[in-house]
Amino acid sequence: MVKEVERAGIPVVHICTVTPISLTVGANRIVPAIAIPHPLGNPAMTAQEEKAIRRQIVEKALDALQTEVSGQTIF
Amino acid sequence: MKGLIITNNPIVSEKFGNEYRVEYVDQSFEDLLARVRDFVHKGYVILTHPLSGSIKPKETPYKSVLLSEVPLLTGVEGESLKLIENSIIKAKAFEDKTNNLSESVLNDFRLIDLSLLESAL
Amino acid sequence: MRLEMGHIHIKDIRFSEESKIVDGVLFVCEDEIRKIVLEDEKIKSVTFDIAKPGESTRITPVKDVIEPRVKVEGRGGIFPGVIAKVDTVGSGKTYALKGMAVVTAGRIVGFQEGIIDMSGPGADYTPFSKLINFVMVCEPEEGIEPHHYEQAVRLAGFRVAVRLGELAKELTPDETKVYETCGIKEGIEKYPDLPRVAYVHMLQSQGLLHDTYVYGVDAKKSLTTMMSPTEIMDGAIVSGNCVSACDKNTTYHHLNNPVIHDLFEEHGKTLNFVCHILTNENVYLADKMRSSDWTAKLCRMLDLDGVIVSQEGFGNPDTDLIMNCKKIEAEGVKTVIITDEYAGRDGKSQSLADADVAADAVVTGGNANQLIRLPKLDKVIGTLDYVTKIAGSSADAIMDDGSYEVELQVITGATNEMGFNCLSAR
Amino acid sequence: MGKLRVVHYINQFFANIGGEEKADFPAELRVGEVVGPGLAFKASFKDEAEIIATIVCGDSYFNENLETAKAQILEMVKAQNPDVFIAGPAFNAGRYGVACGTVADMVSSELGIPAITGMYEENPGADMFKNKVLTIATKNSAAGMRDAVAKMAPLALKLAKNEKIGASCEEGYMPNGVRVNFFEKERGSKRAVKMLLSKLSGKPFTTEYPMPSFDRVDPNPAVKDMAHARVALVTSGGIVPKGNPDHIESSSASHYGEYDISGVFDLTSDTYETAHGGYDPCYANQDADRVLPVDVLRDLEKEGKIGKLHEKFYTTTGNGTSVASSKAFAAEFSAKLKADGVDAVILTST
Repeated sequence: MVKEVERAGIPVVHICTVTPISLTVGANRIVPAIAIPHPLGNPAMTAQEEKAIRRQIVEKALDALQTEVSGQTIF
Repeated sequence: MKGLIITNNPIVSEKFGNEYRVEYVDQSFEDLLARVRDFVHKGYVILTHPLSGSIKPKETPYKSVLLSEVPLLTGVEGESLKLIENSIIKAKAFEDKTNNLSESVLNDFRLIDLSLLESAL
Repeated sequence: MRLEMGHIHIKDIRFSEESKIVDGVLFVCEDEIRKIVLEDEKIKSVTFDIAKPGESTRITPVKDVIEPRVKVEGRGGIFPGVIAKVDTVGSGKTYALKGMAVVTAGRIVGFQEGIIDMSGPGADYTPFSKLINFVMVCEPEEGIEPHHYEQAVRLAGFRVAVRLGELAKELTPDETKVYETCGIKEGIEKYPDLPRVAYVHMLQSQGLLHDTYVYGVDAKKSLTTMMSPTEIMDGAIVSGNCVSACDKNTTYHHLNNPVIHDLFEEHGKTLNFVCHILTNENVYLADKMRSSDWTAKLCRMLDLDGVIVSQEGFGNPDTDLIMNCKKIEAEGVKTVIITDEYAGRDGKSQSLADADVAADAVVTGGNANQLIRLPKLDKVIGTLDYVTKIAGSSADAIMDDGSYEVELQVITGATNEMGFNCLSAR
Repeated sequence: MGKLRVVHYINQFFANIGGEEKADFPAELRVGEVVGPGLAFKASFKDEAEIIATIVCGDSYFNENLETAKAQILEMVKAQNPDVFIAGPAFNAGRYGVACGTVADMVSSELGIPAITGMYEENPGADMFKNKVLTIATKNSAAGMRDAVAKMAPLALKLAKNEKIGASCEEGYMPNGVRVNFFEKERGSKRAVKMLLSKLSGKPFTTEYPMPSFDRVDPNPAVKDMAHARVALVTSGGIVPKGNPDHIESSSASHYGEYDISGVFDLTSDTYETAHGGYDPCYANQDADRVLPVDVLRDLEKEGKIGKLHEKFYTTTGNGTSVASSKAFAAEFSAKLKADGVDAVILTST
């Protein structure tokens, strides 16, 4: 899916757990997520800690969108 | 414990119940693979091929898979996830032929599934 | 190693009081052969029958297909370590009874594998419809455990094939072909500018009903090894695999391995056929890593330029096949892999359970899920009550006119993964 | 029965009306006329089939008035009710190829009339339509007309007579992902030896099963001014409003969801859930922000770190959904995002 968004001319960052899967799927900007059932959260943490982690990941994703890349890059 | 066995084969859980940690699920072939995937999502590594044996998925209802004893601390292991996802896709391509199998046929399928797992233990 | 292979063409098979071969006709004494089979008390009874190409006859369930051969000169005997004693075979002179086969049939395990139709649409999809088949249908003794009974039928088949082969010991072959390979150094000196090529032969090795034996040794217990390409012609490899009829290698396939034959055709002309590498397809993933690492290491140590890799079976071996291909190519050795496909009845599913960009040269034996309608035939050798249970057929497979709509995977040898047939797919 | 009835679609160039300067020629139905390449088809059909009408349409007219042109052509074909519809061959003409693929796909999917086309494999229309419409591989220029018609005509007749279609290399159409069995002249091992010898000597060879290739797409330039950028959320994690109103399937999804989150600042367990069948759903059902980070993006929006969180998000279940359909979903909603002026997308997947 990520390739079609890129093909439409919109910069896209792929937040996913297993980078090899997204590498084969062809994403250019990749931000590793925490775990498959909860990519941007960790139920073992308190709500505040969890939101802080989520913010970190989203901010890294926004950084990735603002970084020039020439090919598949993991941030 | 030397590893985690996920199986829907009663004679596997009987035989290895104490030697290995056995997660017995009374579910179909495909649901069993989904269960294995849940464990892979928790970081467990797959040790035996989920499509072991040339008897086709859903021709035999039984499947046993050996996983690592403990999950990786670093999260999901890429190869295991690729392996289980591909196995699930492959299993989907087959018709379910496990209804109205006689007890003797089911017994033979249980035996073969046990032997396939044993060849790895 | 140098092996002279004599072909004796069998035109007909008939029952008679005395087993002998006269002018290409094989006469078989049923009682003598029955004694050989029943040497093993695990087999309660055996019936014999003969099926000829074009007859309205169906053989099912088929366990193995074996070509009778006999060692006339040179070390060892046919099926070393299984029937004959252990010795290095593959040299001297051997005769083979061509145009016929011994077929073992009968219930081994609850479901059953394999159909050979001697006529009709099903005949086009199995090489064995072109042979005169001497069929032995066995029945197990009560309470025999499948492991032991499978072995009993397997060995009985080999004993019969060896006995029939011996009948040709004094004959002169209709045709002779010589196969010769040389040592590594000698080969380099003799063919300095020919590409060095080997055959990587993956053997099914996953457990009960899924095993292959090399000189009697269960392949799953061995690391990758190699042998001279002529050894297999004397039965160094036998099949204990009777699952997934379409892509299992019967003993007949091993004896007449097509990759070895076609590489020999080019040996000394366009390539230097260096050796026959054997590797397995175990269930345990660490074994897969070890075996594929070892295979790639061997290819590098032998300074090969290219290999042909063939697999056997479904799903699990796809992982080994891709591992072997990837690692051999990474050693700078070019590969061509042979496989079949399970692309679903509509041909739209993912054909293999694994993939890699390194596998850019693939030969395919066809889609085993393709549906085919097998008409009702007059005669059945074996038993029919399992046919709807055979892999690939569903309960509604029996049509009102008695014909079956089944997948190709129920036909013995239909999508062979050594490239034995012409069936393919695109 | 009488001759098989064929309708043929060509552009302004092949109808000898003109080149690019005449590309705005509107769709026109010429009943009973055989035009341009139609003559070659007629010769090949002899008395088995006849072209009962030719539809001529300029490439610009078609592409710039897509919906109206498609509707007009659909009506024309419907009225003629042919046994088979032939579009092209388009060779290497990009817009003509896309037009041929579009009309052929439309005719077969909406009217159930078998349709084929033909073009050069590098024509942009090929990749778009070869998996939907039988597309004969032609040479890259009209010089290949004879060869193209020689392959298209027999295949068209087979389709019209509902005969079994052979494998791609037998019938000459581009591999379309559907594996079809057939018998080669040589056995597999012989073919393998020949293939190895070609590969070793660097000669070209054709693999019999191309590995599913992972085509690459070049990255877009970075976002310059995030503080004023419109950022949209997309997920294959299957997050949907509570109750899964559009019934997105837990696996092998047949469609995607588009949902409005204007005014939504946090996804809670009683407003959002996951439809995804490929992972343990309890965590996402407890707090869907764990898959679709709406709460954090609203904060960032308030703090002016991003310009705007786009009010619509797109979702499907990535579990088992075939590559082709997820590609189609994404192509569709990406066009919508582009039209809505979205500057960047965050795509989360499980």
